[in-house]
Amino acid sequence: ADNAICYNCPPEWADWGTQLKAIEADTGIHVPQDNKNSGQSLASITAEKSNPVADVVYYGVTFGIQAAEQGLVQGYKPAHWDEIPDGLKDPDGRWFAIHSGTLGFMVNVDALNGAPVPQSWSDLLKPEYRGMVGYLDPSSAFVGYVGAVAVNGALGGSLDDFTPAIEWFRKLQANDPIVPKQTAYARVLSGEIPILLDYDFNAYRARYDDKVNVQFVIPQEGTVTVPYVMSLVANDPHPEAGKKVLDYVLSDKGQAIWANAYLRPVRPGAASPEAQAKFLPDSDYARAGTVDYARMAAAQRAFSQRYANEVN
Amino acid sequence: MRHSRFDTRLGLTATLAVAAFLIGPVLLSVTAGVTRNYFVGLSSGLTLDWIVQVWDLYADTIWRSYGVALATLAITTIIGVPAAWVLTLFPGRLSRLLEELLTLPVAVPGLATALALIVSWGSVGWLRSSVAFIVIGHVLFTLPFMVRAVRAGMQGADLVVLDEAAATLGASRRRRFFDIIVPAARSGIVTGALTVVTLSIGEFNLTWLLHTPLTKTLPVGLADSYASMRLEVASAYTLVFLLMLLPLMVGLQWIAARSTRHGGLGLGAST
Amino acid sequence: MGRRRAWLVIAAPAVVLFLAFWLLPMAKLAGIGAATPQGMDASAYWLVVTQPRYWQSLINTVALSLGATLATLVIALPVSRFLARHPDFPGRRVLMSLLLFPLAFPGVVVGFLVILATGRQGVLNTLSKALSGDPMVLAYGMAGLFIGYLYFLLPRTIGVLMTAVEGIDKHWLEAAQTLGANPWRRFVDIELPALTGALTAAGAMCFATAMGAFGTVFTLGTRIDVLPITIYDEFTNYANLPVAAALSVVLGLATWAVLYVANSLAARTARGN
Amino acid sequence: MTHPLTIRLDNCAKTWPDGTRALAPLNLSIDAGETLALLGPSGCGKTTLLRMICGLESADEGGRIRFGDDDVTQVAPEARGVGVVFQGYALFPNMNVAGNVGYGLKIRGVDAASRRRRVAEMLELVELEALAERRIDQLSGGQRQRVALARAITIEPRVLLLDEPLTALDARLRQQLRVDLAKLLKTLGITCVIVTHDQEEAMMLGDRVAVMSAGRLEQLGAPETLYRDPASPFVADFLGTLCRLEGGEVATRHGVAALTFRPHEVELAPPGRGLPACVQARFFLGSHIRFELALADGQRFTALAAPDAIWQPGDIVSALIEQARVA
Amino acid sequence: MTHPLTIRLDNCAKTWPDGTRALAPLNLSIDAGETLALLGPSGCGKTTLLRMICGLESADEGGRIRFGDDDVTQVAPEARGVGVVFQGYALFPNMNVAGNVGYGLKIRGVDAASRRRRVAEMLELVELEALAERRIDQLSGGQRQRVALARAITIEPRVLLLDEPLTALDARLRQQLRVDLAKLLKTLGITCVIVTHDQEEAMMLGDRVAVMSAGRLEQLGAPETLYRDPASPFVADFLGTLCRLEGGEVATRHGVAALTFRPHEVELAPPGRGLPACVQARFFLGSHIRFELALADGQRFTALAAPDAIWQPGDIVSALIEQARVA
Ligand SMILES: Nc1ncnc2c1ncn2[C@@H]1O[C@H](COP(=O)(O)OP(=O)(O)OP(=O)(O)O)[C@@H](O)[C@H]1O
Ligand SMILES: Nc1ncnc2c1ncn2[C@@H]1O[C@H](COP(=O)(O)OP(=O)(O)OP(=O)(O)O)[C@@H](O)[C@H]1O
Ligand SMILES: [Mg+2]
Ligand SMILES: [Mg+2]
Repeated sequence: ADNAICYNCPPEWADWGTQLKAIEADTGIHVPQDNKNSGQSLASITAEKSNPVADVVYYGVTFGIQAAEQGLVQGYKPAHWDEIPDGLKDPDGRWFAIHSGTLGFMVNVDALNGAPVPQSWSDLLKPEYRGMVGYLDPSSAFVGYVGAVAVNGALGGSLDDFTPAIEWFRKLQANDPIVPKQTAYARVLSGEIPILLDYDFNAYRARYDDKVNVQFVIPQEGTVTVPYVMSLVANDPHPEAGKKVLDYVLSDKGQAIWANAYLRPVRPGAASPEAQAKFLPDSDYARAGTVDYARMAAAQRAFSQRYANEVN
Repeated sequence: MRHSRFDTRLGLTATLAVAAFLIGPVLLSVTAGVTRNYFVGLSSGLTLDWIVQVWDLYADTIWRSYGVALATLAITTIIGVPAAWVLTLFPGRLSRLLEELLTLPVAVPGLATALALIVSWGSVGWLRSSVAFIVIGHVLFTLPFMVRAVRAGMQGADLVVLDEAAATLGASRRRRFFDIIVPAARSGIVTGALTVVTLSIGEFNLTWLLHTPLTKTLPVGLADSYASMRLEVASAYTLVFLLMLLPLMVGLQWIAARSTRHGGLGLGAST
Repeated sequence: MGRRRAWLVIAAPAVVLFLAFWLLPMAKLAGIGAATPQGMDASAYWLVVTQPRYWQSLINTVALSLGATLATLVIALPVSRFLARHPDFPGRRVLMSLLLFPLAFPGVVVGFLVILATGRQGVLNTLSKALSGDPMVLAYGMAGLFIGYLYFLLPRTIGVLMTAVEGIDKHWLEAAQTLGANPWRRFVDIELPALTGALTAAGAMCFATAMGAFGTVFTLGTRIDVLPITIYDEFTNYANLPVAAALSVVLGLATWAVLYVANSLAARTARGN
Repeated sequence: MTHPLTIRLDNCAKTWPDGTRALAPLNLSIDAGETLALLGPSGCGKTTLLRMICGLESADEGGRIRFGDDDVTQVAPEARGVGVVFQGYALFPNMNVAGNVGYGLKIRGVDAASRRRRVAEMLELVELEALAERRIDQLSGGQRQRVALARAITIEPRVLLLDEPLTALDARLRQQLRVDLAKLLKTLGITCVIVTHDQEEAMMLGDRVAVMSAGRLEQLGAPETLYRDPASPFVADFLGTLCRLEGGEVATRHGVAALTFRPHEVELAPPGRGLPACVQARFFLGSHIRFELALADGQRFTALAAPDAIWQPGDIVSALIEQARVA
Repeated sequence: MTHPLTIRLDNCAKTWPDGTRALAPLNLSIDAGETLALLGPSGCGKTTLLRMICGLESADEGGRIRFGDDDVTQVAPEARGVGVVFQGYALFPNMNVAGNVGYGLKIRGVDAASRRRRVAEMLELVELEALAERRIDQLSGGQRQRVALARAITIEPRVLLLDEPLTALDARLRQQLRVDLAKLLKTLGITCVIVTHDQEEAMMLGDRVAVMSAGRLEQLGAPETLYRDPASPFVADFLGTLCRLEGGEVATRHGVAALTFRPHEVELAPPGRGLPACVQARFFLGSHIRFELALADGQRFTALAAPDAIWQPGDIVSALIEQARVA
């Protein structure tokens, strides 16, 4: 079979596992699973610029913007391009959103040892959650950065001023957080990480598909919703296969898989009512805002520096 | 000789404690790998489901690891045995330097070696995406172990004199190498081979940077599973890995028990 | 002698392999470390020694490695002495196999085992909660790292020290005994000096191994940055090749130098005093 | 030096944990001030016996070891006050010559100044004054041997034990040091047990020689007694080449069925009086000539003759066997 | 066996790469069929010389080695046709006895059947027929020595070289095998060089003995010549104990300033005729008694006497020195 290499398509994230199987079944293209995070994917295609390994890459929107700026990706407008709302795609097709999710707390209730389910960012700083909170490295993983942006906004900061987020992370350090390098979905399921800063879709999948007593919490102070995007890597080794993969993830079938995995597909009509029914009520989602992704991307580097210098 | 009782008690206690420290977690992992829900405990029942799941997800990494190990073994044997003989034959300064150099990829952290390989050979066409790239890394890392093991075998057998004896009997260099030197170093070669395969199957530090999604080896898969899989799946995968190591380690110890001489470098997986 | 020279040819493949795939790449890496990373204003080597983030990581690494090395030597010594001195101890073969089996575990596995033992669901935590009611999770902090390092250093050291203890001429100890020395004096006056070389060599090996350890830290995912993780982060997260290269070169040189010096020392003690 | 002590072993046996018996129950009494040489083939239990005396091995249940009037059976080696010279010398490589010699005094808490003085005395005794500061690996074999000896006697032991003190040396040096050692032991006047597997060494060094074989004491006595009046063929053969001839010619001439003799007890003469024999080989060895001879019936034997003996291979001679013993 | 060859070394020196000179330029000619024993202390260059003959070391520029009429200086060891018995025997551990003995024939492409026949012959010669299938590590030292010998001579070498063939064996076995080896070398009739550092061995095995010292040939000749007429004190002393007395008493009695003699050349008698001496020590050694004696002026010397000598330490005797040589 043909191969196409996708960076950052982990089977335990956003149900890429099902998606990859569907791609292979329907197009005959084998896409191996890959456990990088967004930052690592960007770094890899940067390092491999002269001799790329990957064909397509999946990452948080800000990384797509950076990749496009650095000329690491090429333009491609897949089928259903026009259905992607403006602002969620690069005009030249160098990146485009495929789905989005809302950041919150993914809580394994059974692993809390009787502690109440935390409801706010400030709850997480309480000693009763000592050693229980996990988050991915905000200077590398997109979900980590989104967490930082979310807590920052919720605590009164802005994209120009990350001080509230930095403060919050510093306080969190006193609570012995766990900082895995990669997607840690399964470790929440197994109770190893009782509370993880993660997206709603992962939490719902854990609760409804994997049948674990997991709750998703949208923190009281607010949070953000962010899109995930994909790009075709410049000078990639299997461009034809890569394009087919991109076409597929935006196809009806591809989008339906996301929808069934509790994501919000980028094509408006693709949502799955059955899945939607299992979401938290809209009143909770009202606390989730959006931000200017271009500015969010621009601010990322400075934040990473600050985080690395001041928190670590 | 009699030993002081304090010595013996301290030694026995320390030994048992260390053994428990080293083997306890392994037992935990084995248990977790066959427990239905480790969070609940053994009471949730035993199952092979996790191992089946590991097979579904990671069978390719297991085969690939065997392939890489065998290729590494072939190369290290073909270039390592002659090199060991030359080092044995010329016990001078230059040989010590050469051996010191060959050992550098072990002395220097694997990460550095991997980075160096990527920056200098990563842009060479097909190499970066092929398993060969990983094999190269593994050969660099395991070659010193092969050379040391074979050399230890050769020195034990007093091979230089045997070679001279064969020469006076009229044997050509080629004949001597295959008739005398290789057989006499046999136990060293077997030790080296088992060491190389063991190390290659477990190599992570280099492989983690050198692999691509299509060239994942078992430890890479392990790392993936540790990061993102259920504890039970990760444990089951670890269990599979331990089962692969077991015959190799048994073989190594069997040889070590039979021959009195060991190579200085010993075994030591990448950490 | 002259006739032996013809044998040299057969070592050529090993030499070529080493030159092409290690020495030249390393030289290139060292060169890249001299470059200026994007958005910075000095060569990576300079950054590495001036930026607290980097040298803090270096200090962490050295401190952790030193601590783990010393602890390993202290624990391994009685174990090695016991095993070497009791060749007829029932079950010795099995015990030895158990002690040496973990030699083959890569760092990632060690990290995972530490999580199983001292993580949130680890036995330690369960025990601690049962006994004192307080949870005890060591895996994700300095303690976890330390335990992991001990885990992979102990089997390496026990084997080496055992050989060294076996190599001590038991007649030295008996001679001291007939001269009136009690067990403690024999240990201090005769045994320790005889083991100095092996302890130095084993210590250096532990230190170098610990300095380069990556898989264990990687799996534990602790917040303590040790050099290999810093290198990895710089390379894979930030594509900061110059700094990654510079740190690699520094780490490589440091470990090699420690090994080299210690081995020379060990060789000297083996030869003479 | 302290007053010499007698040593008595009563019923001392040694069985290893694996069940092999290194020593059969053995009674042995060593006189005060005497040097006893333990002689026997490899593996016969000499070292084991010596180690039992110094306490490094315990005797089997029921064995008793007495030094003078003290029962030391249960006394640890560090308290027995024995000086031991080990086979490979077992010098401490981490100390220099003076350090080795003074170690026993250091253990006894002797202050540095007296220690230095005593070490100097000892080194003078073994003629090594100049080497006090040398490292052990800078010494020749003979020098090491003397350091080991000095180390053992510095502590004024009640008993001195030496395990093959000369075996590690090369042949010429060994011969020379034998004489020196014999002299030194006489000077010290200490009770002494010396292990060797070389019969000349045993006869030269021992006031009495104990011949051992397979864990048993074969014979104990003065060298001349053992040589001239061996209690068994084993002892006879072990103390020197023993030739044996039997049958026709021997019976006719000597009126016995068989006789045994030593090569130097044969006198060669022109054919006539003795047993007629044919010279097979002649080896000039300096102080004597060794002849290999054969009787008419093919029996072979050896004779030593003075270096001026003229017989050549092929000559027919007659062998006169003096002091012939009936086998 | 092939016709024996002469060996000639002309101007052969050996300097190691590190600059040490193992051999000074040396000329040596070994007769066809003769056994030459190389004798000398450790490190004097014996092995180096032997290795030069078999081609394992090359001589310094200008040296020439001839086998009969062939100049073999540039010939590789595998083509020189020499049989070598190495010091530790260097038997191939991966082959059994027959495999070792037949290896040279296998190399020469001899077919299996003839090989088997020839190996059997050789093993018969060294009396090891029964052990053909044994593994090397199942052989005793003496058996190994004979396998090594058989392996070396199976290829019908033009020259046989032996490097300390008996040193690895224990004393009693060594003495016994000496005689066997001497006999075998005589049987083979091959040109042979044998290295040893034991003077008795050299005298027993060598038709001629070459005494070496510090890389130089000290003297070359038949054993009796060397013993009786040594060219230098070194040779004299190396072949056996040499005593030396000088000054007053000696000058008066013998009319010379100094004299040298060997211990067996002294005859002891009741005081009267010879040099008056006092017995210091008496060692009974079986075939003789060794006396340590001192002159009135303190000079010491050694005498060997028959085992019935009656003198005891403290006795005054007179020493008659036969065949005394002026030093
Ligand atoms: N620790 C031990 N365990 C079992 N058997 C032993 C032990 N030490 C010695 N032996 C055996 O005991 C017997 C006597 O040994 P010992 O060392 O006393 O002999 P030896 O007469 O000193 O020989 P050598 O001349 O070779 O030194 C030998 O058969 C030896 O193999
Ligand atoms: N490869 C070498 N390089 C340098 N020096 C050497 C080498 N081989 C031997 N020598 C030196 O050459 C000298 C002669 O050595 P050789 O082995 O010929 O002595 P030998 O007479 O055989 O002594 P032994 O009786 O100890 O075997 C010695 O001083 C030795 O140290
Ligand atoms: Mg002994
Ligand atoms: Mg030699």
